[in-house]
Amino acid sequence: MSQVTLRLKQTPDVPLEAENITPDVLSDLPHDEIRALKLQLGKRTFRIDEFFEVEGERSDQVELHGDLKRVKWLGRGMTRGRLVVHGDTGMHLGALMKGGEIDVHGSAGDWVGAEMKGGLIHVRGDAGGQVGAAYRGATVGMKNGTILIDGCAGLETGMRMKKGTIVVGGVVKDFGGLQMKGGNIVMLSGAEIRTGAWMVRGTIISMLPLKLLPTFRYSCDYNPGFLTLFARQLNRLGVSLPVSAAAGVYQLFSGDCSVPGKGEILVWQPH
Amino acid sequence: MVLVDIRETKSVKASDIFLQIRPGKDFEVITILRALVKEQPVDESQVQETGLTLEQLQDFVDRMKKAKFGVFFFGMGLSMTRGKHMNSAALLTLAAELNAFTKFVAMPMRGHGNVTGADVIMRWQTGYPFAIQFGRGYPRYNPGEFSTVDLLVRGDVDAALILGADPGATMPQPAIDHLARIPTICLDPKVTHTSRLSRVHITTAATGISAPGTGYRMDEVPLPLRPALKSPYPTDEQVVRRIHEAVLKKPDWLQQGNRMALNQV
Amino acid sequence: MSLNIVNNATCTFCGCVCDDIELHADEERIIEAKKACVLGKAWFLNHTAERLYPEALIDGKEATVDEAVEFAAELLDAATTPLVYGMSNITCEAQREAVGLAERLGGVVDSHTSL
Amino acid sequence: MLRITGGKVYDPLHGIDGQIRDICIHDGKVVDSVDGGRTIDASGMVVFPGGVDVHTHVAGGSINFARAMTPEDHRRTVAFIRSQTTRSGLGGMAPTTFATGYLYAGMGWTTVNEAAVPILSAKHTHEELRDVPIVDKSCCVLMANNEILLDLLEQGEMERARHLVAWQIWAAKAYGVKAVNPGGVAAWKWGNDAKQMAETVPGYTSLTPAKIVTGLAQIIDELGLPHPIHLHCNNLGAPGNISTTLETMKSLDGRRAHMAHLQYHSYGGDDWSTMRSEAPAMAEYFNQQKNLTCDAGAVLFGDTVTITADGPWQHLLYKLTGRKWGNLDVENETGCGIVPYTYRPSNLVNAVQWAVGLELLLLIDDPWRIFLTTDHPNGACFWRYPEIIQLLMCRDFRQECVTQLSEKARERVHLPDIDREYSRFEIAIITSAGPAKALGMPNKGHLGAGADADVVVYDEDEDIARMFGHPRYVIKGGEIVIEEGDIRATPEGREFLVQPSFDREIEDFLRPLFEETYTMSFENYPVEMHRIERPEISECIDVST
Repeated sequence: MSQVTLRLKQTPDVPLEAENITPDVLSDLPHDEIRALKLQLGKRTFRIDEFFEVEGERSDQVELHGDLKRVKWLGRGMTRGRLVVHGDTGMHLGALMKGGEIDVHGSAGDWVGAEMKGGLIHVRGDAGGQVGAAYRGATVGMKNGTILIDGCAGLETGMRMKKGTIVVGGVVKDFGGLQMKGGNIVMLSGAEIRTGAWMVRGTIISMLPLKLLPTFRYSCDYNPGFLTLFARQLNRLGVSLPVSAAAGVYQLFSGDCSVPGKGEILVWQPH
Repeated sequence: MVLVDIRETKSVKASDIFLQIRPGKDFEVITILRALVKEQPVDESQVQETGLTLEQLQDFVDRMKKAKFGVFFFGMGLSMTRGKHMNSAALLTLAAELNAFTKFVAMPMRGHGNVTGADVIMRWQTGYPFAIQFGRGYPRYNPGEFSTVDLLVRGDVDAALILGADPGATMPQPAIDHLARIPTICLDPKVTHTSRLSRVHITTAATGISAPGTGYRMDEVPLPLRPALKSPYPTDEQVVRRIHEAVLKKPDWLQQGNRMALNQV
Repeated sequence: MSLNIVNNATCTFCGCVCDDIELHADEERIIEAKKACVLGKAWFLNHTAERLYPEALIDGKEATVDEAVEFAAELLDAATTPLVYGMSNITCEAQREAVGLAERLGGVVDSHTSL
Repeated sequence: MLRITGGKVYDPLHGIDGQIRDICIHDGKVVDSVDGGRTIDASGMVVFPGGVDVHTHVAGGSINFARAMTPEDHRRTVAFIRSQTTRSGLGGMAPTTFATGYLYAGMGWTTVNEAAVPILSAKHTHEELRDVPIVDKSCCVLMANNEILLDLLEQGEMERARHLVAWQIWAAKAYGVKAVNPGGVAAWKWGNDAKQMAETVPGYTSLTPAKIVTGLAQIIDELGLPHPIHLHCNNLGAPGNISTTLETMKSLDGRRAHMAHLQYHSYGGDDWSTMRSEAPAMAEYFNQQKNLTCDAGAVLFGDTVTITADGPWQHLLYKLTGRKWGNLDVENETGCGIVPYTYRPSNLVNAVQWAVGLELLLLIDDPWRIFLTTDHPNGACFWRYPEIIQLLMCRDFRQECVTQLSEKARERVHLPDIDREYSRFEIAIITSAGPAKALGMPNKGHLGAGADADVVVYDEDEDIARMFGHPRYVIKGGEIVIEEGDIRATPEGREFLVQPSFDREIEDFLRPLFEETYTMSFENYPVEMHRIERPEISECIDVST
């Protein structure tokens, strides 16, 4: 199957903004036009081929290689296709994304999947802050879609998210699920502090005990029915969530009472 | 007057009530207060970790609600400790919510002379208060991405002009290292840590002492400056204008047809 | 020698920006800052109108303001993402110039607020 | 030198209604004839005097606060990329200063009146106005909640109050006087409001909102300000507030006044669920009161940010919407509240507001006494004026829009029954000639010899909103500033001021009071002349006749 492959030739001195590197843009262009696409480096604009070796054309299967830590906005607003990155990426990976898939064999910067509306992002390393979050001043973060972070996630993960799922394999830093309005955040290795601060609705599921704010109340122990369904969905993504009542139980905390909100935090307690 | 701090300071004497909280518990305390204001339950066992009792906090809430006109003054102890902007946001929200019961406002205590003026001017010229990037020819804003410490620590800028500040004395070491690595230009009346690591240092007149102009008080009231001395050095205003004029003589990097607007939504 | 007295002077040391200071100054320094607080007094009395420093330094060597301005413009214009930072202790008039310069440079402008 | 030939000219002040005329310009002024210079062939085009906005909020602490509160809007809006001659900026709900000038000029408006300036931060407003390019500017100083003035009015010291008002106008370097929610903002500092015209303002023994209004109107007439009292009535936005508004108008007893954003003051009903349009009753009364002018304060559906010195109202709005809220208090003078807001056709209250603005424009029969505004940014952003022009000029389009409203909303309004369509001549009155006359600016709003050469040339277009939104040429002070959508020049605008006479001794009275109650030095209070960009001091007039 055809694909477009981009190899970073040199690491830029300052961040490179590459919102043109999306399956949507590349899938309709012949090789020459891909090479001529613009990149923004600080105040200057460059052609893609000044920074990347370009192979292939007209494909929504895109593969990137290299240390892309300083490359921002990869997969911005993409609606289809697949973007695979071998290396670390910079900020705003898959921000405003609507569909398709991003797979990063490496770590990503801040704002992964910020304000995304659909699609799947898988970061196999760590992610920076504001995963799936709302940009400053906006009232709603991610509206749908799925983000999987195998490693740790930074501050304000899922800030103001409304729908969709974020799964974090490593530890989540402060303010996970800040002002959350809906959707699910799964924390497989727990979190630091202030999880669920000011949450209005939505669900946070943690496999490890959490240090909660005093404005969360313990409600009950239970194994909610929807979790079985949710666990099955996650299973397809390679994430396993315990649901057997024989193995343990979820403690339900509700809050944040300071809002007052109707969010739920479920903490797994194995027997 | 109620004073909240992590240690007994000289201000304790001036206050009627002193609430000593544990370091790093600002956000927790304010969030509890928000719940109590709305008569929502809080987990008492966890309240203790803040260093205060539920009674103290409830009493504080009752007093705030009874006040005719309340003001929160807050400083860098709040905005620069763990939680940062969220600590400030928490206090602003609490102030807003208290207006359901009485009149309440919140005001940041600004540490530096005219930092308020910088906020105000950037807002009217660019729409944003700080952390603004012009790389695409129009203002973009994202604290964390375009804020100075983050930019310097990540090494995301390749020259710097420092005005009326001494980051060489106050910023984290990796940020200072980057300033020393790139060409830095410093305008300052004196020799500073920053001027020593700069490639160019231009001595300027001291603001309000030998340089005239305007300064904003932290409540956004502009005040005229009345210098008492005549400086042998030019003012910051003059030097910046001259640098600007010198830059204007160079070819413009922004070409017609070379414009890419990247609105984020 | 008669002192120059300035009434209703404004202190920009901290964010309170008191504007009722009475300054008494001779040709070179402020002798007295009435109504100023401890911090304000230190601020006013700590500056002089003497020429204590070279007007400009380039790479540690004395230079004229003209040379320094030219060189600064060159460095800033050559940069891809220059930073204009600080602006706390300068006048609004200088701040306006600085924002305009940052815009022309295509760089970043930021103040102490972001700390 | 410039000559605009062959265009259909609309110059209401001189009764020119679409006749072909040449407009000659020399030295920034309209003249009878010129020799040489550039000629613009405007055959088949339409020529208007530059637009005049009698009531807008474009500079100062409150709009600047709104800018900081809405970064999400800045990201989605028009970005002005800087060029060799223009600065960058952002449009949207609360445009930046440079963008404000470009957007106003870009649709042919060349004079704007910033309607709400507290003296304490007037320096800030003027500094911002300097950064609003191209357009000429003036501003109204806020007065009706100034505690020193209120004390004098309560004590009946009218003579001293007059000197104080004059002193304050000059201290603020203002052009007119704005009264907002008289007494109510002062009360809001203590969490109260002033809702009844005849009830004592909280904190006073006999002072009522009605006394504040009449006292100030009297003083302003005695001082002979070219623009009468600019009045934002009590009870803004509240159901049933028409009674307050009518009471206010009656209390003026024949004195001059400009009623700001009348739309927000013309509601019937007892609460939000029964709110209805009282535009016909308002128009009927207003039509008889030749002493009054007003502006529409029209609402358009969509996003905006609301800012007003009416603090109590803004707190109510914050509670209703649960959105962001900002509040500023300005010491003893006034205050301001800020709330982002979306007007929706499906919302009953919003639907009524939308209809009332248009109904007033259509039912008030004298276009010389009602002007096009949206109380920017409160009802809608100023750059949406062309949409309102279309609604006024085209009945069918209007009726089509009415169908968006719910059945229930349609029963509360009168718009479906109104057939009037504005002519271009009338549009030229409500956008230019009328507001210029109300502001008392004799060189604005017309194209006769001696007028400032602010001229707009439109391509004729069946799409009315497009025609008025995209002028072919905009000429400001004789200079072509916009040509086919491009900004050609960005001259600095002038600022209009008045300098009413006052007795210097008023300072002896004011100084001790000031030093007791204010937090700044008296000497640092007035705005210095050097802060004003190209000041132009207008003469006071005799209004006794």
